[in-house]
Amino acid sequence: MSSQPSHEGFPWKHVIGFVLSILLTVMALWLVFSLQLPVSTEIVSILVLAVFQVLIQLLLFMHLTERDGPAYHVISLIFGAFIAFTIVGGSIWIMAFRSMVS
Amino acid sequence: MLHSILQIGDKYFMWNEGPMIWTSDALIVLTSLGIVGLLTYLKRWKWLWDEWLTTVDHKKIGIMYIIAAFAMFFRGGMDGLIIRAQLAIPNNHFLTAEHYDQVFTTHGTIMILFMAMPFIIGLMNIAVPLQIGARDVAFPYLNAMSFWLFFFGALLFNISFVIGGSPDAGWTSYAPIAGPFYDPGVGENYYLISLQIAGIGTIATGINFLVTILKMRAPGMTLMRMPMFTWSVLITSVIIIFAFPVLTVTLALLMFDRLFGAHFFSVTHGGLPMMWANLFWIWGHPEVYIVILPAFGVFSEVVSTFSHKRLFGYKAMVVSLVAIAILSFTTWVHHFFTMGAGASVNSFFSFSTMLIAVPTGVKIFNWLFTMYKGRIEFTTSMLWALAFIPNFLIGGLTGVMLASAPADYQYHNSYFLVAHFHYVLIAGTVFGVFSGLYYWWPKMFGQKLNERIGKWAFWIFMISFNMTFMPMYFVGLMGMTRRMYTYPAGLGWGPFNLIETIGALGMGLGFVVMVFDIAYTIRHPEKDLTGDPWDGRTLEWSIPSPAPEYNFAVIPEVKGIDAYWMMKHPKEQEPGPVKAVDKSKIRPIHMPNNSYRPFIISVAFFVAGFGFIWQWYWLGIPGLIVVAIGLFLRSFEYNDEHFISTEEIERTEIAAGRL
Amino acid sequence: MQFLRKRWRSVLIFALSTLMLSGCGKIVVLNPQGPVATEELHLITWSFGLMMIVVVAVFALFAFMLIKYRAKKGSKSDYQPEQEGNRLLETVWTVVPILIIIALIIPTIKTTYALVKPPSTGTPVVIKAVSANWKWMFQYPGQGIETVNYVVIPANRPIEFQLDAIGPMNSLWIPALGGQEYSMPGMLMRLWLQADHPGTYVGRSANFSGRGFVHMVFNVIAKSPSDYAAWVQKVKTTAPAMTMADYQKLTAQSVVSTMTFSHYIQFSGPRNNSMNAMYMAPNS
Amino acid sequence: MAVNMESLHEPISSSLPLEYQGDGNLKIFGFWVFLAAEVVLFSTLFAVYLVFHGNVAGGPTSQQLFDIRGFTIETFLLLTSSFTMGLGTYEMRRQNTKGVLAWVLITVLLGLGFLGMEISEFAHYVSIGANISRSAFLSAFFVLVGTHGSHVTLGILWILSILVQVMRKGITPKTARKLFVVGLYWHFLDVVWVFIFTVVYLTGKVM
Repeated sequence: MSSQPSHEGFPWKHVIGFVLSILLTVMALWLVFSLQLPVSTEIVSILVLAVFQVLIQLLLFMHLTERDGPAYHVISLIFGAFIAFTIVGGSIWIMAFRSMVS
Repeated sequence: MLHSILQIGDKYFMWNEGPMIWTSDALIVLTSLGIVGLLTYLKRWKWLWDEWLTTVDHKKIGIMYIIAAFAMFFRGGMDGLIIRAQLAIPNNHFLTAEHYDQVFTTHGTIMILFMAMPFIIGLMNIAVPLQIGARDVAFPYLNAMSFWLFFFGALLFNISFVIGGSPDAGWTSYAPIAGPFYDPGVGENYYLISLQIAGIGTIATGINFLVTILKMRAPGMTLMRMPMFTWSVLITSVIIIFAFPVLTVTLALLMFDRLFGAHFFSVTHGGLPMMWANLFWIWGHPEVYIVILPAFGVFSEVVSTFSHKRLFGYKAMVVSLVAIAILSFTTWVHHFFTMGAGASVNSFFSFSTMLIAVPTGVKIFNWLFTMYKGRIEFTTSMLWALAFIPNFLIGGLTGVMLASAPADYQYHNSYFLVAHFHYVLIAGTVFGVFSGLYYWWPKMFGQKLNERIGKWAFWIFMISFNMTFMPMYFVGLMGMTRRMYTYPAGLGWGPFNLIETIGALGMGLGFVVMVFDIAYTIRHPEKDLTGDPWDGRTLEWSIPSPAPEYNFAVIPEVKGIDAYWMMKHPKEQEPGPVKAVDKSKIRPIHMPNNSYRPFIISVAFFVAGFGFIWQWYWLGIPGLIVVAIGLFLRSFEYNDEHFISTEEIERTEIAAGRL
Repeated sequence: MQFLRKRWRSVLIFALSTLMLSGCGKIVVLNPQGPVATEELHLITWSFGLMMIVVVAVFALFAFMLIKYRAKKGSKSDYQPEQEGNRLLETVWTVVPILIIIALIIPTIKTTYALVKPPSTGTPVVIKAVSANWKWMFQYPGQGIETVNYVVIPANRPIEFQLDAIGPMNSLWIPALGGQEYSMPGMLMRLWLQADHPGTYVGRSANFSGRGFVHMVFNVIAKSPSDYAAWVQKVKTTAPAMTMADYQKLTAQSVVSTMTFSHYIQFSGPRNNSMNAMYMAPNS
Repeated sequence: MAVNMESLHEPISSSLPLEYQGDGNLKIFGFWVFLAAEVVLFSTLFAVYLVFHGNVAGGPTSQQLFDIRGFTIETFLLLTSSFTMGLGTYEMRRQNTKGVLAWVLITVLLGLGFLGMEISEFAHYVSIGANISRSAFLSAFFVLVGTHGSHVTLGILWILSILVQVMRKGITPKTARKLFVVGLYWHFLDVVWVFIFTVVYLTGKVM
């Protein structure tokens, strides 16, 4: 039901999370500034890295898996992400045109 | 001296605008003096403060929401009548364009945000904790905050009428007409900031009810055993939580344009006015479902109760609620099909809009079949629910017609559209809250509203409603657009508009009769001693009317859908005395303390908002600092609960005849 | 019973008034004068017909339930308080609406795509329609002329309205010829319309744009090709050219009557929020 | 929380840490929901930024404006502060008040460092004329990044007020819950920053 964190010892979870988050950031910087990739590839790959960053924060730092009863908070985050995607994607799609007459 | 007073009067109180303002000023002063005088005369100040202004009890907060909603219904209704008076005949110049623009703006804003929303939230407050067998909402203190933020937001919006001038860019407040260049006065600031304050309260309400419903149900009440009103509130809360932040941002962006020179919606420096429409409707469309879904919930309860039968197709009802909630976030472009976002965009959003008709249709048929093989009792509450079905159907189906983008090119912004959304919002939301009011009134006050007067109010209102809005469909197809302050003769619009105005007067009369019903009931109460005047099905009817502070002396055990109906009609054992409370199970109860702070913090918000509206930062910033201090003090508060002793519970329950 | 009688009566009134009123021809949307409005009307009547299926079904069921199952004293028959639902029925009223929607969305999408193209094969006339603070200006780039608060078009030829705005948004709506499109500052929009025969039709702004919004009404005068050519020639030779004073009058917030110019001053550059910038940016 | 009392709330699984006891469970869940609402709030700001990104109106573009060194340091400061906040929660669960104080104070300092850098970045932009009124792009930039910055400011004040409470009361179910919640808030701000880093700064540099 819940992932009971260890009350003793070394905070491995946090250290691993921190190292990973630094690594992911460095990777993103490297991807953008050292690799000569097409812009769209760059953007897609740094977005993927950002999603991993989020997962690290949620799982290793924010104790997302702890809960009492059903994981309603996870459902609400997922729904939030869906709405976020709709708003960002929808707005870009709708506002993409600047003029109907070229 | 006199001259400078008059100058100030002209600048801030618009005394130069004539008798309408003077009358309003006089009425406001007299009413305020009257209230203050009455409270002093009756020595009710302490009572008001202790019992109401500082309360955190969801039932009292609900009642205050409904009182405020009634007041706003009156204000918005007056606006509506003024609009109709102006349009009664062609070439009428009873109002100037400036005044007409203000009146339709406040009419729309007040009706949606300060009437429909609080009425709905009021019913939520009254019924939901009782329906799920809880002692209060999850965060009672936050609940009081929500109410007072709404209240002072509404107050702020309303004072614009006499201090500085009302907003006049329509309730949709499209840029650039609402931007700093075309609308430089304070009116639009009132709109932005009062909605912002009320909106914060609404988000808090959404979170509060989501947590309440998901986490505080009585044992045994699984999600699929919840009453349908509770389900609708759960889904509504979800929509609030995910739609209102968009409004928060949208209002803030226009505020940045107006107060700090940003360029989001201006035409220069790369701003895009259309972006306002886009953002506004990302919130605005779900908002429609926020005010309609709880009404659907009320109808489900009322139709089932007065057909004395289970709700037909419970699961389908739940699934369609969820479907409507998700779809409501994917249809917003149908409000601006005519802004040329392209054939692919319009086609997609036509389709997603039409899809909403499917779950809504499922609900309509399920309500109809709830009556099938039932025993329909025509109470006032039921009449409102029944009238909803055909009237809302007309609104809903014209909605499907509007969803077809190319057809919408001919309907858009015409009176056809005006007719459509009034059919949806009045036949849906207003009929719904009236139905809920008659239904839950006994639970709120321990007495039934007078049925005979109530039925008169219903028939007058319902028939007048059709008289007002049915002709609008035709006049729209004749080319009349919304927000015209006057129109020429010879286009054939005149007779229709006259009928509409007469209908509007009838709706006003219906409202007056309903208020009379309430006054009559207070004078000649018909006490409900059973706590269950309608042979109800859900848990709120299992406790005394009005409900005691702690709601349930002993938290009930739920065994299925319609928990109280099952207790009254047990399958196996012989019927026991269901109303009695098991004395051995009574324990002391933890309840939250009253607090003056939500009221004070909201007053500070009001002051801060007023400061920002006038760009008086010397007032606005200290106001916000007081808000912050209030929040920090709250954080340092540790003893905010008290006990109700077993003896006191027993005394209360004995008085209610439960022990 | 009283309730029921009221419902039937309102249905009857609805039907009668529809017939009566469409007869007298004032319902302009239902009397299209061009191919675009006709196409839109087809969609409107088709959707109305589909919706009437639902209206009839629901009203009939509604009446049936109210008559049959109202509570009567003493009668206990036919009462099933524990009935939960019926899978077959529920499937029916899920599937039928889906079918109705499919029947509506297909022509909707077809028309949506059709309306972004010229309504006929004739040579299009380009007219730039600019809304500017409570007036409509119609510029004919091909002819170099401009009219204010009225527009003359040749019948039977597709008209390409290019919609532009100075100041607030408006919406160009000529219901007899077809649906509307917004005119928005900084976004050039396009609306195809066409008139079937010579005649005069009313157009107006459908989107609120401030105090003078109600005055944004104009006549659309459709002429036969020869009359149209003669009119253009007449404007070119007899109408005055636009002066800087006219230009400033037109861009300021004002309500004006109809005007005609044989030559116009083009608005250009990023359309400014500031009036001053607007006055100063002509590029003729 | 006294046993045997009928409280407003259901008792919860005892396997959960201290901060979930009493009504902590409700409040923590409520806060998650609030964060979900914040996701929508920020996504709206991101949508606005992305739509306006190219609308520079002749003013500076993102490519000209952004300074790689600056935003990289800001990112590392905030990532580290999220880590130290996590350690604060970790120590809290070990009932180590001193450890909590130490790590959370470091978090506050890192947060202040981040804030200082952001303010100087903004001040620099304004000093070269790239202010909120310059273009729709800059309006969107300042409001998006500024909203995050004001959240950070609020977060710092909030953390400090809870630190005072922990010092006064020790680690009780209530203070533990408050610390845990403010921790969630802080980590969430890091999440938002990751997207600002990616979508605003990195993308702004290549597009």
